[in-house]
Amino acid sequence: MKLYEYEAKSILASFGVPMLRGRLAATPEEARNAAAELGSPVVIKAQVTVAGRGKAGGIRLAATPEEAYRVAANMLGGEVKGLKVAKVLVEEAAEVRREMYLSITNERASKSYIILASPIGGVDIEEIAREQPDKVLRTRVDPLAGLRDFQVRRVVRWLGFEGDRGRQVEAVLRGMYRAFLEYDADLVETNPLAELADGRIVPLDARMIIDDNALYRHPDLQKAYEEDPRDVTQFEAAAKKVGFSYVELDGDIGVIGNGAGLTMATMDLVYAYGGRPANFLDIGGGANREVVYEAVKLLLNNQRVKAIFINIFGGITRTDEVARGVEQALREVGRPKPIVVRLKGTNEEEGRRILAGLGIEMYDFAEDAAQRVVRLAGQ
Amino acid sequence: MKLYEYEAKSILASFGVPMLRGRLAATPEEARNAAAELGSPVVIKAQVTVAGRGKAGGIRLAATPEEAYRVAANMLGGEVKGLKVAKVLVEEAAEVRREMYLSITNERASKSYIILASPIGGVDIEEIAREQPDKVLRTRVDPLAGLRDFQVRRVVRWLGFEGDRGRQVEAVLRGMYRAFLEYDADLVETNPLAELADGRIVPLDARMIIDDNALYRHPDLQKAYEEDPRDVTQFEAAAKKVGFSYVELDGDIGVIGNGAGLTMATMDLVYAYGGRPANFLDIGGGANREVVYEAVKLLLNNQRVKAIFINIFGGITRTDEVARGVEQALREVGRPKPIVVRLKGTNEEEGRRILAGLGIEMYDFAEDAAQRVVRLAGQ
Amino acid sequence: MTVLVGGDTRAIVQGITGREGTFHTGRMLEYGTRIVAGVTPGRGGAEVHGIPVYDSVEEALSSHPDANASVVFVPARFAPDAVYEAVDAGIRLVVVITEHIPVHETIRFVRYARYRGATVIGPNCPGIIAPGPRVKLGIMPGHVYAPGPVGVVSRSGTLSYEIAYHMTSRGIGQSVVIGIGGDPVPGLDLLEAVELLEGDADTRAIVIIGEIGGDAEERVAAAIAEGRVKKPVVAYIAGRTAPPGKRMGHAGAIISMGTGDAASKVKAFERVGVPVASTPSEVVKLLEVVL
Amino acid sequence: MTVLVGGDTRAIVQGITGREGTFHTGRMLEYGTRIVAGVTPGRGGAEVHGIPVYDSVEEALSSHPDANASVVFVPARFAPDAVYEAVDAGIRLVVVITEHIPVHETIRFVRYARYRGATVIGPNCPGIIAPGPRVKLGIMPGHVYAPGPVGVVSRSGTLSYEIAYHMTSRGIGQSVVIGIGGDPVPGLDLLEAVELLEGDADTRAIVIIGEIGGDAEERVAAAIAEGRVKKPVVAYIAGRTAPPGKRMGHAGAIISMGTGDAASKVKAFERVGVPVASTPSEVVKLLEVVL
Repeated sequence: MKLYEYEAKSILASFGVPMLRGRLAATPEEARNAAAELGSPVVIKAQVTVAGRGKAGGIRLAATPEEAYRVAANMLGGEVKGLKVAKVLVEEAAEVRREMYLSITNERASKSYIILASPIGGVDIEEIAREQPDKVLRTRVDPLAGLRDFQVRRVVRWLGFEGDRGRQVEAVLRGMYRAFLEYDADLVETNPLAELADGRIVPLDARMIIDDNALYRHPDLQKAYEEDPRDVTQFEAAAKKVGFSYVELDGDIGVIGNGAGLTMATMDLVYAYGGRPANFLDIGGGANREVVYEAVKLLLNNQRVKAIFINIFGGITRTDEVARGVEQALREVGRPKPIVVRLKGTNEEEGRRILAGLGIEMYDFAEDAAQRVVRLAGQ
Repeated sequence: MKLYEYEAKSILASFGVPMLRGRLAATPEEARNAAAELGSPVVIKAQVTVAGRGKAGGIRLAATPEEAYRVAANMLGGEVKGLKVAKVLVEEAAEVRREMYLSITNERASKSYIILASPIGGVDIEEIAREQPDKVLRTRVDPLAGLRDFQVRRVVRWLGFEGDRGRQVEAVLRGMYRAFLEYDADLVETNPLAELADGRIVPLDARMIIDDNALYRHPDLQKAYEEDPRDVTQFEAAAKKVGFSYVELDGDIGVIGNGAGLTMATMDLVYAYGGRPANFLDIGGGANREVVYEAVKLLLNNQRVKAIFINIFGGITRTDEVARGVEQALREVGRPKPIVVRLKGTNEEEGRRILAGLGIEMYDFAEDAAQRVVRLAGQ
Repeated sequence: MTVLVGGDTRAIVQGITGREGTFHTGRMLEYGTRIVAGVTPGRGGAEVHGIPVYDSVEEALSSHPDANASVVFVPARFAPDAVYEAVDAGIRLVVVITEHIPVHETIRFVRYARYRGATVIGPNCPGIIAPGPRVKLGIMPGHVYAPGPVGVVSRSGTLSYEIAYHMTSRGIGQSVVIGIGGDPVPGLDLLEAVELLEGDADTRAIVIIGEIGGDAEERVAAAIAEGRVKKPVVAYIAGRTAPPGKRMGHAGAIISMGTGDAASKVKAFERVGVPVASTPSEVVKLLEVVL
Repeated sequence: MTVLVGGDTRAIVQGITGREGTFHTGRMLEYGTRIVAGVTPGRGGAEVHGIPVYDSVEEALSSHPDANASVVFVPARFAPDAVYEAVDAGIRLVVVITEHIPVHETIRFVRYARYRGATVIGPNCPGIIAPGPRVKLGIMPGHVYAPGPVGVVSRSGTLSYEIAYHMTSRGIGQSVVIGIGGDPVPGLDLLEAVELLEGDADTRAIVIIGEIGGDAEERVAAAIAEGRVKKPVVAYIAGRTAPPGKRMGHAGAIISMGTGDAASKVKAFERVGVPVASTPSEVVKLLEVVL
């Protein structure tokens, strides 16, 4: 789950990270009042969970409360990089002396937490890492020992601070680390982290991504996510509720597989034979007929999908359950478009028997099935 | 630092351990009011940091508020096992179905935390361990992994609970563990931990010992300790402030050493030659003349001490500093009793020169010095 | 012992009384796996497929001191605790089938296991199977495997079944197949698994089934470049058509922060001379060349 | 390498710019110890006795990659962090002189060090000295030691100086003397130290200097009974006249909960045939018998 800037900043502030003064506004009036309260000029920032807002017009300066009203009126209800803007963050405009980068994330290779720090900020860390790799400090935190003082000192020194400002950077890092742990974050990032002309150290922007598997431990966030799934489409959110993984793509061949790798391989096969997948739909391990039924129904009802390719290799998944789910969906929706199935694995004979009874085309090899579905979709 | 029962219970309660209702009372009137408020009968418990209060008359039942007044009046200002009673804890009298034992402490051998649990309680754990060793469960907690659910389940099962009462025991254990960690405890013990007739699981008694080296992290406790050093004598508390370890014994030969082992060995030597040490006084590693001066002065002024044996082997400690401290004390107090010195190690020549100047008896071997001081004390 | 498992493997099943635990215990036993005990707190004294169930791993081990591996089917909220319990009791190989465990939990219990000298496979994985000694610790369909000289390591479950099926159909058996799981941080990672196969006398060639997300494949390629892997390797990478920024089913299958796309992995392998199949079945053809 | 230290020992000193750190760095250098760097955060660039000072262990090691040991003089509140820093940087032997570290902190960093393959001596200890190669990592007075065949392990600092002094005076030198420290939970404990000496080719006999508190001596006696220690052992136990319930200077020197009195330790040793000296100087007489 990606958090909005204002959510991330509110969490970080609760862990002692100093912040610019700011107010959330959902209407132009609120934005004007916020600007008046904070004292102009202010910065108006569209709350969307996508990087690169600035270049896309999602961050604007407003010199007066009236200008804040106009800027907010312009942003609210509009889109930034394809995402609706429902709220803006109105913040005091600060004079920035220097921009830095600081983040904490999970590192796959070391199987630990890692702090990335750079005295260069305001651009993507990938860009910094690519162009000035020697400016990026990587500090691994042992997950059992936790963040230690010597590591904090190392980061503070790397960013070029000591004394009072060093202590401010320390507060930022410790607050970020606590938020990272207590919110089960995949990422906590302040970019840029700014040294202001008045000596304050504050994040100008903040991002947090929460581990979806840990959302149950954070009921407030879970609720916020259910009310507003952010950059996830309605279709994707609905699929998640039913219990399968679904990602929309821009082609016309519906793809259903069991297991992420097999489903991706199925997409890749469709593409290799000249077709364009309309989606990624993984019914997951051990799916029952209900999930399959919902999955097939989703694609049957999707107008953009011209043909469906179901590719199942049963391990946990019992292929007879899959066949029964297909049967149920077809009974309910009818068969508005061709379906091609390839079924292998647990209870294969029974599964094939059921599908044969429905008159569905079946193949032994995924390649043959893929070729066939591409041909069917092209007709 | 040993906590009083009421302090330990207050800390445990703050971590969610269920408790009997109780009130602290410093006067008989307060005890009467507490009994009236709690509803009679009540139990009146002398607050002293020593085990075995019950047998020594420190725990009494009172059937009415008036009886509570009389019992408290009797206890308050009196002594239990040699310790003054300044406060009593007035608690609801509960009907106990079963008494158990539960504690968390640091285990030297495994270098980890250890939970001791026994379905038998109300007597010393040493006694249980000696007489029914198969009734004592020892569960080691990895200090980096922390207390895990499976360990909690193991303890709950061992004590013979499941269901609702199991969850109560779980709350007790988790609260004790959190208190153990957050208060840097050497020991957190509930003994007996009782199952009441009404189904509640509550500690009847609770003990906590806080690591003296961690007291600085608990300013409230540090303050309470400074105001009331509990079972430490005034002499011992004064010595600690100056910076040396001091323990009163019942003999008449004052012993000063540097390093705990050497000081104990010095006591043992005195004893081996027929003398009786009056104290253990370790000036510690790297002691300066000021500390030595205070130490020598303490023994010079102690009427019970008939002769003093100073045994120094210098590592961190510089023997010339020791000699100067002795010199300063003698200059100030005079020499009301004989002093025998054995000096070895860092800056030995200078130290010996100073002491020789004072006319102090010096020996090369501790054995000789010990024999001599025993003889001097006997004269 | 081939790699991690062998004829002396004696397994316990944690969460044996749950639906998946019971079902797959049956399949593992059918395959030939020596399962000596099951564990479900509160269900001690029961039996599942004739296997005795205990309340704790400690009790299971006191009755079955030869147990040296565990398969975990415990639900996500309780699975981390099950791993600590197994490691604490001295189990040296813990296979975690459970999906949806928070990554922070995994990072911690994987570290703890490593510090205690135990290996975790998974979470969110199909497990490990050795067709020679007929040991299956996991949920893969046993009938698609056959004994042979090829070690397989896979980030994807079903895709590994698929490829093993193709191999077996063409007469190429497997020394061991390890499904390391689809989470971002697997206990045993791709490189560690490949290194085990490199050191295994029964393995002549290695199949790596990768997918988008992270840089595990690139790290294997780097190890090959350094000469740390000398056996022939064939690879397949799923997700060539996956868009960036989207989790493709597996928590770990996401192209993010500029890393993890399939093209980079294919290129990394090809650069060190590892042929990369463009379809699952092509893996077999490439294998026939190197064997 | 005798035990833990030897000719290839290259040490750093953490907290080198403090009073004790500076003083003892001088004494260690005089003795012959190869100290390659010092560390004090914020004092990087300074020099102490000609030794360069760095802001962090990491920086010290990047300039002195041969450093393999550390001596910690950092004040108690910061000493645990210094240990994590040393271990994290790859130092394999950390000698913690610092006193008054909370036991919980020690338990954690000692466990961390063990999991990372490092050994901690201390805290609250005099350190380790090997008179043969002239390596001293600690605060003991170097002039009382001489090379020889006897390994000494002590819970007490000054008492070990005293006994080494008696030994040297009578011509009995030491292979290595390890002061494990007076805290309740020492990094390297009495038994572990004895086992190291048992395995050391340069050590012919072992002196154990124990004291009241805990059951470390009893555990050594048990190991002797099991035949795990075969070399001749001579012991001394301080605190025969100590009362129960009182901490005798050392945090670990307390008879509590019915364990830790001197009589029990003396009895445990005598039961397994280890002679126990009744005075420090008698240790030498007993040694002369067994050597």
